[in-house]
Parts: sequence; structure tokens; C-alpha cells
Amino acid sequence: MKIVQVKAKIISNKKLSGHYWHLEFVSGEIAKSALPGQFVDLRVINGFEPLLRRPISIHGVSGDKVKIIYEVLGKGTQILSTKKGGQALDVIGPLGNGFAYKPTLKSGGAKNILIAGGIGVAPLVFLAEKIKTVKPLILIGARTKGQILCTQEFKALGCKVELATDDGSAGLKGRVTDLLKNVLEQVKPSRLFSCGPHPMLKTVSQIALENKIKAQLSLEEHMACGIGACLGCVVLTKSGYQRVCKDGPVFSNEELIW
Amino acid sequence: MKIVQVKAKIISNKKLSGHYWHLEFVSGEIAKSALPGQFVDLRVINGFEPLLRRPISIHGVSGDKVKIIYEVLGKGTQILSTKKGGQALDVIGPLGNGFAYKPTLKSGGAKNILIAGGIGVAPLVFLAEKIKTVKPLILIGARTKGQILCTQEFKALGCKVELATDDGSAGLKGRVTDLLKNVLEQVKPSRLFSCGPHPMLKTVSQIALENKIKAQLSLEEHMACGIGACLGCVVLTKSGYQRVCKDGPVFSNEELIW
Amino acid sequence: MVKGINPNLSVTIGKLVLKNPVMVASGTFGYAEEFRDLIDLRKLGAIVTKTITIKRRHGNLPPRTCETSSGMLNSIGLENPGIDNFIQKKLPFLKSLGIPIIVSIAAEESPEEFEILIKQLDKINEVSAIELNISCPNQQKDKLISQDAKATFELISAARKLTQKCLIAKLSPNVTSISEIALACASAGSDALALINTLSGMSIDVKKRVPKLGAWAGGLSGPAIRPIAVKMVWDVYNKIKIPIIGMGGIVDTESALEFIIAGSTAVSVGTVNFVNPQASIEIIAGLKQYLVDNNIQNLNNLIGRLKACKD
Amino acid sequence: MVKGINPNLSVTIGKLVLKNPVMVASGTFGYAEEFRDLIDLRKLGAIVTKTITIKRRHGNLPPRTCETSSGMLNSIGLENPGIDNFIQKKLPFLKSLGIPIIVSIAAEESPEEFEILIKQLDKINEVSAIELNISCPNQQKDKLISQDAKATFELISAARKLTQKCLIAKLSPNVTSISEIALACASAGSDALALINTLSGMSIDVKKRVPKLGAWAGGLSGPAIRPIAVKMVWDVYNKIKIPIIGMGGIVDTESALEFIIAGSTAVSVGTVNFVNPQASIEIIAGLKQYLVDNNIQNLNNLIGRLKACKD
Ligand SMILES: Cc1cc2nc3c(=O)[nH]c(=O)nc-3n(C[C@H](O)[C@H](O)[C@H](O)COP(=O)(O)OP(=O)(O)OC[C@H]3O[C@@H](n4cnc5c(N)ncnc54)[C@H](O)[C@@H]3O)c2cc1C
Ligand SMILES: Cc1cc2nc3c(=O)[nH]c(=O)nc-3n(C[C@H](O)[C@H](O)[C@H](O)COP(=O)(O)OP(=O)(O)OC[C@H]3O[C@@H](n4cnc5c(N)ncnc54)[C@H](O)[C@@H]3O)c2cc1C
Ligand SMILES: Cc1cc2nc3c(=O)[nH]c(=O)nc-3n(C[C@H](O)[C@H](O)[C@H](O)COP(=O)(O)O)c2cc1C
Ligand SMILES: Cc1cc2nc3c(=O)[nH]c(=O)nc-3n(C[C@H](O)[C@H](O)[C@H](O)COP(=O)(O)O)c2cc1C
Ligand code: FES
Ligand code: FES
Repeated sequence: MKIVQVKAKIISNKKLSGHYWHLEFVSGEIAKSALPGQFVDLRVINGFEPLLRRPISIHGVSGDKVKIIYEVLGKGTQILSTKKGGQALDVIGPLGNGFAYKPTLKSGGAKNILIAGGIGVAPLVFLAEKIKTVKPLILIGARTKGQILCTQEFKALGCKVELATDDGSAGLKGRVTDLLKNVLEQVKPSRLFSCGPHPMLKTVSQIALENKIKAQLSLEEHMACGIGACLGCVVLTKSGYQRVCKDGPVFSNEELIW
Repeated sequence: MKIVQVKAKIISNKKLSGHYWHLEFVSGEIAKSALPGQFVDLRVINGFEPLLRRPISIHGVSGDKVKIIYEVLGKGTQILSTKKGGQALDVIGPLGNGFAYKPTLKSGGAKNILIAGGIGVAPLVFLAEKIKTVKPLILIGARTKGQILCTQEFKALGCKVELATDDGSAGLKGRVTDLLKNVLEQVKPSRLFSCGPHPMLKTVSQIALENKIKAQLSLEEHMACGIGACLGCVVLTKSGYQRVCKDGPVFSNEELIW
Repeated sequence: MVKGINPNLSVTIGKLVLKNPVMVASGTFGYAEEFRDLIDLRKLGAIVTKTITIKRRHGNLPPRTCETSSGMLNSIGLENPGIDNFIQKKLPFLKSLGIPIIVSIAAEESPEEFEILIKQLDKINEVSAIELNISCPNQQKDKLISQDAKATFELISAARKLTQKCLIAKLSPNVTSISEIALACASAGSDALALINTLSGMSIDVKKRVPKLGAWAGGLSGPAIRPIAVKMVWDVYNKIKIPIIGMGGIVDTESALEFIIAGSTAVSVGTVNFVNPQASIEIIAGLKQYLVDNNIQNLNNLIGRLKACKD
Repeated sequence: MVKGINPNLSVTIGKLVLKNPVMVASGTFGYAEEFRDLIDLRKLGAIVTKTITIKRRHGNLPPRTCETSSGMLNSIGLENPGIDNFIQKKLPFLKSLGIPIIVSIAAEESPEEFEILIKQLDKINEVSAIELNISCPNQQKDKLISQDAKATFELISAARKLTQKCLIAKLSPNVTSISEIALACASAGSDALALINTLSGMSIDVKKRVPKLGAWAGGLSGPAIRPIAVKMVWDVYNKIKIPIIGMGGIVDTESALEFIIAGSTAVSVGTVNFVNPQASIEIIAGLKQYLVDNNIQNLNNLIGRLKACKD
């Protein structure tokens, strides 16, 4: 699958809530070949300060449009949030390996469970869309209600959504991984897919191992090149260091060494 | 006279023609004490790339408003041109020593002549405004007609304006210094005031010496601090190196060593 | 949220006690009077003057500054009025501020000039410390004193004999081993180290094919060099036990904290004075807030407290 | 406006003839295959591989990169598959490109490793040149080979005996005198010099009070260091007569021209490959246009042509 660099036209760049933004740009090539779990690498400025591109998961595609959602954290995402529809955005993608999933499950058979932490919902919506027949169960965790994203999108896809918040303002009061434990007492899923903060992924991985369920985890690491050239974004696996940008960002939990 | 640093509210930032822009901001302190030939030092960005402030002459004041006109050349002025009315601009000023001029001349007596090259008109409009009774004669030079600025403003002040362009598209075909030579064959002015490119100022200085007329020249040098602290912006004078930002930007032609 | 503590920002450098660790770097603050309208100078931990020589120096051919990516080059060339004019015309204002004044000095030809300068400054009570600038890249010399451990040791030993005042050695980053030079300073009796001076650099106007500086080359400063400076402070902190005054690309509280956590007892604010004259004052307030937020009573408990990085 | 001339961009480095002076810097271009989708690799003057060691190296603890002002730090730690895997798995694709391939090599423990690597590479026709990386700041050694003139001279002399291929010595900017080291390389028979490797640097997360890199320190690269690199190229160009491959913060035609005018026979494009993969190709076109616009027939007539600056 070919990587392309495009000056993509921005269609819209809107605030969702709080620090969360939704951006849509046009790129037929990327839209055509993008897989759930892959990401794009964005150049937010023409100059060299900030220097590096910013990796952002592909949230979805429709026709020749590519959607991302991002959280404004520092310089780069702040500048990204100032972009206007009609402007050009320098994008490289699609990058990395997506989730290993079965697009069609035996109907009536075991569900997949998708576990998202914060902005980690981004790639999981794309995944939920691609999994036909037996729709996955969605577990979303966040600090507080206002930071829970995409519940409507998941429901529109026909997915059941359960929530957990640290402050109990929505769903279970506690961690999404606590929610996962509760759920696993009833359901025996075929596979877990998760994206979110590192500690959360670590816990999901442990739970998966204890319950002998396969889990696919999407990791983050600081990236310089995004295309596997600099060896900067490595994570420790049973086969040594692997590149999150090229060998990942999705890894199966058995590979990873925490 | 006190220097201030203010976060000034931009009132307007409009394109004049070609690469030339006009910006107006509010600063009572600066407006109150500003003298013709002084400048302000602008921070065009919150970050540190580009690193340094940009020195720009005070083009005029009205009430608590300060006016500048600038040419978009590189990074800094390009960023300045993206500022919108209502935004805050970090300004230090007023800086340097202005022109040494007689605000009121003996009526019927000898005129002053103001010689501007390109964007050099900026401080001279402010000066022309301040010289009462006998209005100065204005000579403006530029590459082509489209780059001649402020003729209307000078005329509105009651000044006679003569032009010179390299391509002859307006006024004399040739240099503004050629125009000056012609003029000096008829009029014997009391004093010359000039602002523009270095080679032009050098010629004006020579003409002034030959004709035994006092001349006040506004120089430019690359500046780091703009307030006399770094000793970066020096120009060679009979009393050694002097700082354009603090001892200038206006120097009398007898002081300067070219 | 502000906790109940009122942290102590005071630090000690040799005999010199500073009410806070924030000073302004030599050559970036003139003689302080240039900033009098813009900030409350009395709030500063200390002021370091532009480097002074015995005779007046006219400095280098302009242009003397040029902008680079997140930095700048300067080739001022130690322009200064000479020690006598300095004492008569510049020192009185500095004295009037009532805060520690550190006078930076340099030799033009022979190291002996340092001795003459030190003897003259030693007599002046209001001079709190003397900074030996043995690292100016703008003197077009083959080798700087601080690029040679032996020369550095000899110069500082000689200086040490001449004054009881706090002696600070300002070092060049253009060396193979900064700790080797720092060690020479410490063993020679220097009270503290100022790290770092500018890095030798050059920028070219490719249209004209000429250097952007009249002196061809100059010294690089600003945020661009911060990682280099922080690393040198950390190296020296782990090998040499005299206090470090850290500098190089400090622009705000966060960047100042990098230097303190890496082992600087005090920090010097340089190039940013040109961009944001308020920076030094903002950093003093910011450091205090950081101590409060992190419930640290005394800034000294932050110096060199870099931990291993783990999840 | 384009004049009638069709300038010659070709340059010669030892035995190595390049159709244009633009190469990609070791470690910033992987093994080229990573960029195959993004640019036409055959247009490059040459490709320098990631540094190879005898045995596979796993590299340093992550995080391995962090952003700095107009630059970045890296502490990859020479992760590479080892020479045998390189030859089997990576070299075939590089060979297939039909452009000069420069293999960068380094020793982990003893200099003798260089000899083993050179003997192995000497046999391979498609290896056009060998770059001796004696300047990697990420090997946590006390002293790099290229920080010691004698060690440098000995290593390169030994290497010289083993191959007729073009030998390039890659030097560290963390030295007191770059020309001293460059001279050692030239006298030992090095065909060319690669200037500069990254500068040792460190960045600190002040909230956690930990280094931003897992290896604590790393190498600084990008536009931030360009003035330092240009100055070193200029210094060496004026003292040593073997060709220089200039690098350090090249991002576009203008910055590449700075290095050529300062005395670089070729330029190496590094960090910018991560930001704008097209940079090297754009620079090749840009250099050609500059020669046309300035009516210069041959790029060699631009090398080192820095003039004194006057109005
Ligand atoms: C594969 C992948 C997919 C991602 N998908 C998304 C997404 O869909 N939505 C979203 O909001 N964020 C996503 N992130 C995180 C996003 O890349 C960072 O939040 C962003 O780079 C922060 O940049 P900044 O300039 O705002 O912050 P700064 O702190 O100023 O960034 C400084 C440097 O650190 C890097 N950095 C900071 N945080 C991270 C991080 N968490 N991961 C990697 N690099 C980081 C930046 O890229 C930059 O190089 C993803 C990260 C990766 C690796
Ligand atoms: C006292 C004074 C008054 C000025 N008044 C005006 C004015 O009223 N209108 C106007 O358009 N311009 C004026 N200039 C020139 C203006 O400062 C520069 O055009 C501007 O700084 C260019 O910045 P840049 O980032 O666009 O260009 P760049 O080339 O990107 O700037 C790079 C660096 O060079 C410096 N620089 C570039 N050109 C000049 C120059 N001619 N003089 C001083 N520094 C320069 C910049 O400040 C910056 O530090 C004045 C300059 C001085 C010294
Ligand atoms: C314009 C300028 C002039 C300087 N003059 C001196 C000097 O006279 N003596 C000195 O020891 N350092 C001098 N320096 C170096 C600074 O004191 C400081 O060491 C260096 O700039 C790094 O800090 P910074 O990046 O915060 O500026 C000068 C720096 C600049 C930018
Ligand atoms: C991520 C990264 C990895 C690097 N790895 C190597 C290497 O393996 N061998 C080497 O000689 N130089 C290595 N370098 C240094 C570059 O080749 C180059 O000398 C340096 O980055 C300066 O050029 P630049 O500023 O254009 O990047 C590396 C640089 C970076 C940024
Ligand atoms: S970011 Fe360069 S290898 Fe992953
Ligand atoms: S710009 Fe600093 S003294 Fe003039």
C-alpha cells in the first residue's frame, strides 16, 4: 500500500468540545487506501518551528474525504486548530499498520469489544464502522463527561456504548478498565481493540492475558519521521525494539513487553 | 522622554498598494511623546522564530493612535501583515532621536526639503505635519509609479510634491537625487531631511555638503535590542561608532563617515 | 492552586548572596540604564555588565547582528568605554540600584590586563563579583583562554591572588570537554562558573555571497542553543562542585527551570532581554510559583534534581 | 528569467563522481527504501546509509527523539541490523537504484571493528564510498574518536591501508578545533570530510524533572545548528584541501548554498527529510536555477566563493 504526500484541501476544522477539534480534508489517495488504526502525519506550519510533523489517527473516510479528531495540547495542535477550510494541509499517509480484525463475524457469535481512553476513540470509530454483522461493544473512558467523544457516532453505527468517568459524571465512576472487567464477567468477546493512554493500554493488555483474549493495542510514541526511517519511535517487543510508526501503531498484546 | 512597552490594540491593518501596508494601533503614551523620526520596535509573534523585534518608523499620530506604514519583505513583516484589527501588538517605543527641525520657519523665508526614497516617506509625513508656516518641499523617488507613497498625505498638508521614478512612469525619469540637484539650481533651502536606502542617503549627504546645506538623515541598521543595550546597530561617525537605535536613527550629515 | 508555603529563592555563589537566582547576562543588558524605563531593575538577583577592557574598544565592523533559526549571531567585538569611563559614567547608576553588580572583564592582548582590571575593581565596594570573560568568540583570536585548560588555570590562579571578591569564570562551549576546563577553574580557586558563552557561528547572504556579519563570524545565542547549554551544565554539575550560573537560550520560567534542575545555582537571562525585556522579572515570579505548586520550600532543593526518566 | 546556460552540477569527492552535490545524511534516510514512495531516489547525488556496526545493535532506551527550538534531539544509539543483515536485506534495494551508495560504519568497542567492516565492504562493487562515523554522540563514551586528533589519525591511517574506495571521515562539532581534527584526517589519507555530526545536547521535562530522552542526552540537529556548521565548514575549507561534505540544518536551496559558498563540495540533507521529504529533490533543482540565474556554468566555481562584505 503506497504512502503519499499531498497538499490536501481542508474542508472544515471545527471545535467539538473543550480542547477537541474535528478536521476534514480531501485526499482521494489516502481515503481510498486508509485502514482503521492507520494514521497521517501533518505538517502544521511552512517553516521549521515547530520542526516536526504531528501524527494523528485516521478517524474515518467518506468518499475522497479523510476525517481526524485531535486534542489541542501544545504548539503543533494549537497551530492546527487555527487552520481554516479552503487552506492546504501538507499530509503524509496513510501510515503504519492498522488493526487486525475480521470484517465479518459469525452472526450470533462472540462480539469484539473496543476500549477507548479519551481521544483514543478516534481510530476506533473507523474500526467499528468496518466490522460488519456483529457490531462491537464500545467502552469509553474519560476524566469527565465533557471529555467523552463520539458516542453518537458509535450508536449511529449500531454499537452499544458503555461509559466510565473518573468523576462519575457519566456511566461508571472509575476507570474504563474497571468497566471492562465488569463486562467480561458477562460477555466472552472474540477480541479486544484498544486505543488510549499508555497506562490504560497496559491494564487492558493484562486483563486480556488473564482472560485469554486476543487484544490489539494502538500505541503512541514521539515520532520524527513517521515512515520508519529514523528509528525514533520504538517500543520494546518480544522481537526487540519495533517502530510504532511502521511496525505499529497497532500491536497485539502478546508481542509487547511493558 | 520615557520608553514604554505596551500590548497595543490594533485598530486596522490594511494593504496600501503592492507590498505596502498601513497599520494603526492605540497607545496613548507613545502617541503623546512621539517625535518625527522616532520609531517603534514590534514583536510580531509570541514565540521566538523569528526571534527579534522589527523596527518601524512612526508615520504619524492622531489622538491616542499611532500610525505606521511598512513594506512586506521577509518573515517578520509578512507575519505583521496577517494581524487583524482588535488583536494586541507588543510594541516598544517611542525609540531613538527624531529629526532636529524648526517647527516654525520665518514666513517667506527658505523652505525645508524632504527627500524620500521608497518606504522612506514614512517618517517624513510625520515631520512635514510638524513643520508649520513655511511648508517643506517634498521629493519622492521610487522604482516605479506604483511604489510612490503618501503623495496625497503630503499635499493635504499643503506641501508641494515632486516625483522621480527609475522608469519615468511618474515625474522625472531618474533618481530622486537627480531631482534634488535640479531643484537646488532654483531654490536654496534652509535644510534637507531625508529617509531612504543607504546609497540614496549617501548621495543626499554629498549634495548637501557640496551646496553647504545642513542635512538630517534617517539611517537603518539591523537591530537586536532597539534600545541601545546590545551595541549591534552601530554606524561610523566622526565621534566613533554610534548606535542607530539610540543615538540615531537620525544623524546630521556632517557627523557621518560613509 | 497556591499552597501555604512561602518558598525561599535565595542562593549563594561564593561569598555572594542573591535574593533570587535570576541575573542578566553580560552584553545583553548594556549597563542596565538602557532598561530602566522598561522593568524594575531592583527585582533582579544580580546584574552582569557588558564586558569591560582597560582601554576603550570600538568593536567590530557592522553589521554586527543577524537573525538565525530561533537564535541570533552577534559580532559586537566587546565595544566598551574602557574601565575608567565605565567607573565614572556607568557604575554610579548601577550602584544606585542597591542590588549585586557583577562586572565582566576581558583582556585585549595579554592576560596581565586582567590583573590590572581586577586591582582596580577590587577597591570598589559596590562591585559584588568579577566575571572573567575568557570566552568571547568575537576577538578574532586563534584560541580563547577558556579553550586551553592550562592557560585557564594560570589566569584564574593569578586572579585569585588579587581579590577576595567572588570570581566567576565564563566559559566557551567551543571545547572538546567543558568539564576539563571547569575543573581547571575550580582548582585555580574560581568561586563559580558561568556556562555558556555563545557558540562560534556564521551566516551567509547567498545572493551577495558575503557573510551576514561585518566580522565574518560571530557568536550564536538564543533558544537554538539551549539543549547544548543544558547538557554542558549537567556534565559540569556532575563533575565539579562549585556553583554554576547557567545560561543559553533561557526565555521563560520553563527554560530557566531546565538549567536549575540540570545543576545551575543561578541562571542568566540573555538574548531574550532584546525580545521581551520583562522575561527576567517574569521568570522570578514563575520560579516562585513553581516552588509553591511543587511544595518545595527552598530553591536549593531543586538544583541538579534531575531524575532518571521512566513511565 | 532563465538564461541560455545549462549549468554543470557534477562534483568529485576523491574517486567518487556525483551527478549533483546533494546527498542524504546518515541516519536521516534509513536505507532509502522508506522514502521510495515519496521521492524519485534516482535523482539524488548519493545516499548515505544509517551507520552499520558488525553486530546488530538494539539502540537506546526510548523516548529517542524530542523537539527543540528549530531543532531536535535524537538518541537512537546506532540501532542497526549488523553488517551481514545489512548486506543481505538492505543493500540489494540500494544497489538497484544505480546511484552512488555510501555506507556509514562505526565501531562499538574497539577501532579494530572498523577494519573488519571495511574489509567486508571493500569487496562490494556497488559500495561507492565508506563513511567512518567517528562522531556519534549516542554511544555514551567518554570521548569520541574524532575528539582526539591522534586517535583519528591512527584510525584513518589503518582504514586507508585496507581499501581504495573513497573514504569519508564524519566529524563531531564538539571539539576545540575542528581544523585540527580535519588536518589529522587529511594527513591520514581520508578522501573527504563530512561536517558536521550532531552536537551533544539535552532537554528536560521540568514537570516530571526527568530528561526528555531515555538516554538522558542526545544529538542536536536541524536549522538551529546551521550557523555552527557553516562556520566549521568555512574554517576547515580555509585550512585543509580535501573536499568537504557540508551538513547541519540544511532545509532548502538557500541553506544548501550557504554550505557550498562556505566551501562544501557536496551537501548532505538530514533532519529536513523528516519534515519535507521533497527537500533534497527541491534543492537539486534550486541549485541549478541559482547557477542559471547567476550565469555560473559549473557548480565547482561556487564552492568556497565567499567574498568580504561591503555595501
Ligand atoms: C500514531 C499516533 C496517532 C495519534 N493520533 C492522535 C489523534 O487521533 N488525535 C490526537 O489528538 N492525538 C493523536 N496523537 C497524539 C498527537 O500526535 C500529539 O498529541 C501531538 O503530536 C502533540 O503535538 P503538540 O505540538 O500539540 O504538543 P507538544 O507537546 O508541543 O509536542 C511536542 C513534541 O512531542 C510530540 N508529542 C507530544 N505528545 C505526543 C503523543 N501523545 N504521541 C506522539 N508524539 C507526541 C509532538 O509530536 C512533538 O514532536 C497520536 C499520536 C500517535 C503517535
Ligand atoms: C529605525 C528604522 C526604521 C524603519 N522604519 C521602517 C518603516 O517605517 N517601514 C518599513 O517598511 N520598514 C522600516 N524599517 C525597515 C524594517 O525594519 C525591515 O524592513 C524589517 O525589519 C524587515 O523584517 P523582515 O522580517 O520582513 O525581513 P527579514 O529579512 O526576514 O529580516 C531579517 C532580519 O533582518 C532585519 N532587517 C531586514 N531589513 C532591515 C532593514 N532595512 N533595517 C533594519 N533591519 C532590517 C530584520 O529586522 C530581522 O532582524 C526600518 C528600519 C529601521 C532600523
Ligand atoms: C549581543 C550580545 C552581546 C554579548 N556580549 C557579551 C559580552 O560582552 N561578554 C560576555 O561574557 N558575553 C556576552 N554575550 C554572551 C551572553 O552573555 C550569553 O552568554 C549568551 O548570549 C548565551 O545566552 P543567551 O542565549 O540567553 O543569550 C553576548 C551575547 C549577545 C547576544
Ligand atoms: C534521527 C537521527 C539519526 C542520526 N543517525 C546518524 C547515524 O547513524 N550516523 C551518522 O553519522 N549521523 C547520524 N545522524 C546525524 C546526521 O547524519 C547529521 O550529521 C546531523 O543530523 C546534522 O544534519 P541535519 O541538521 O541536517 O540533520 C543522525 C541524525 C538524526 C537526526
Ligand atoms: S518516527 Fe521515525 S521510525 Fe518511527
Ligand atoms: S539595536 Fe541594540 S544597540 Fe541598537
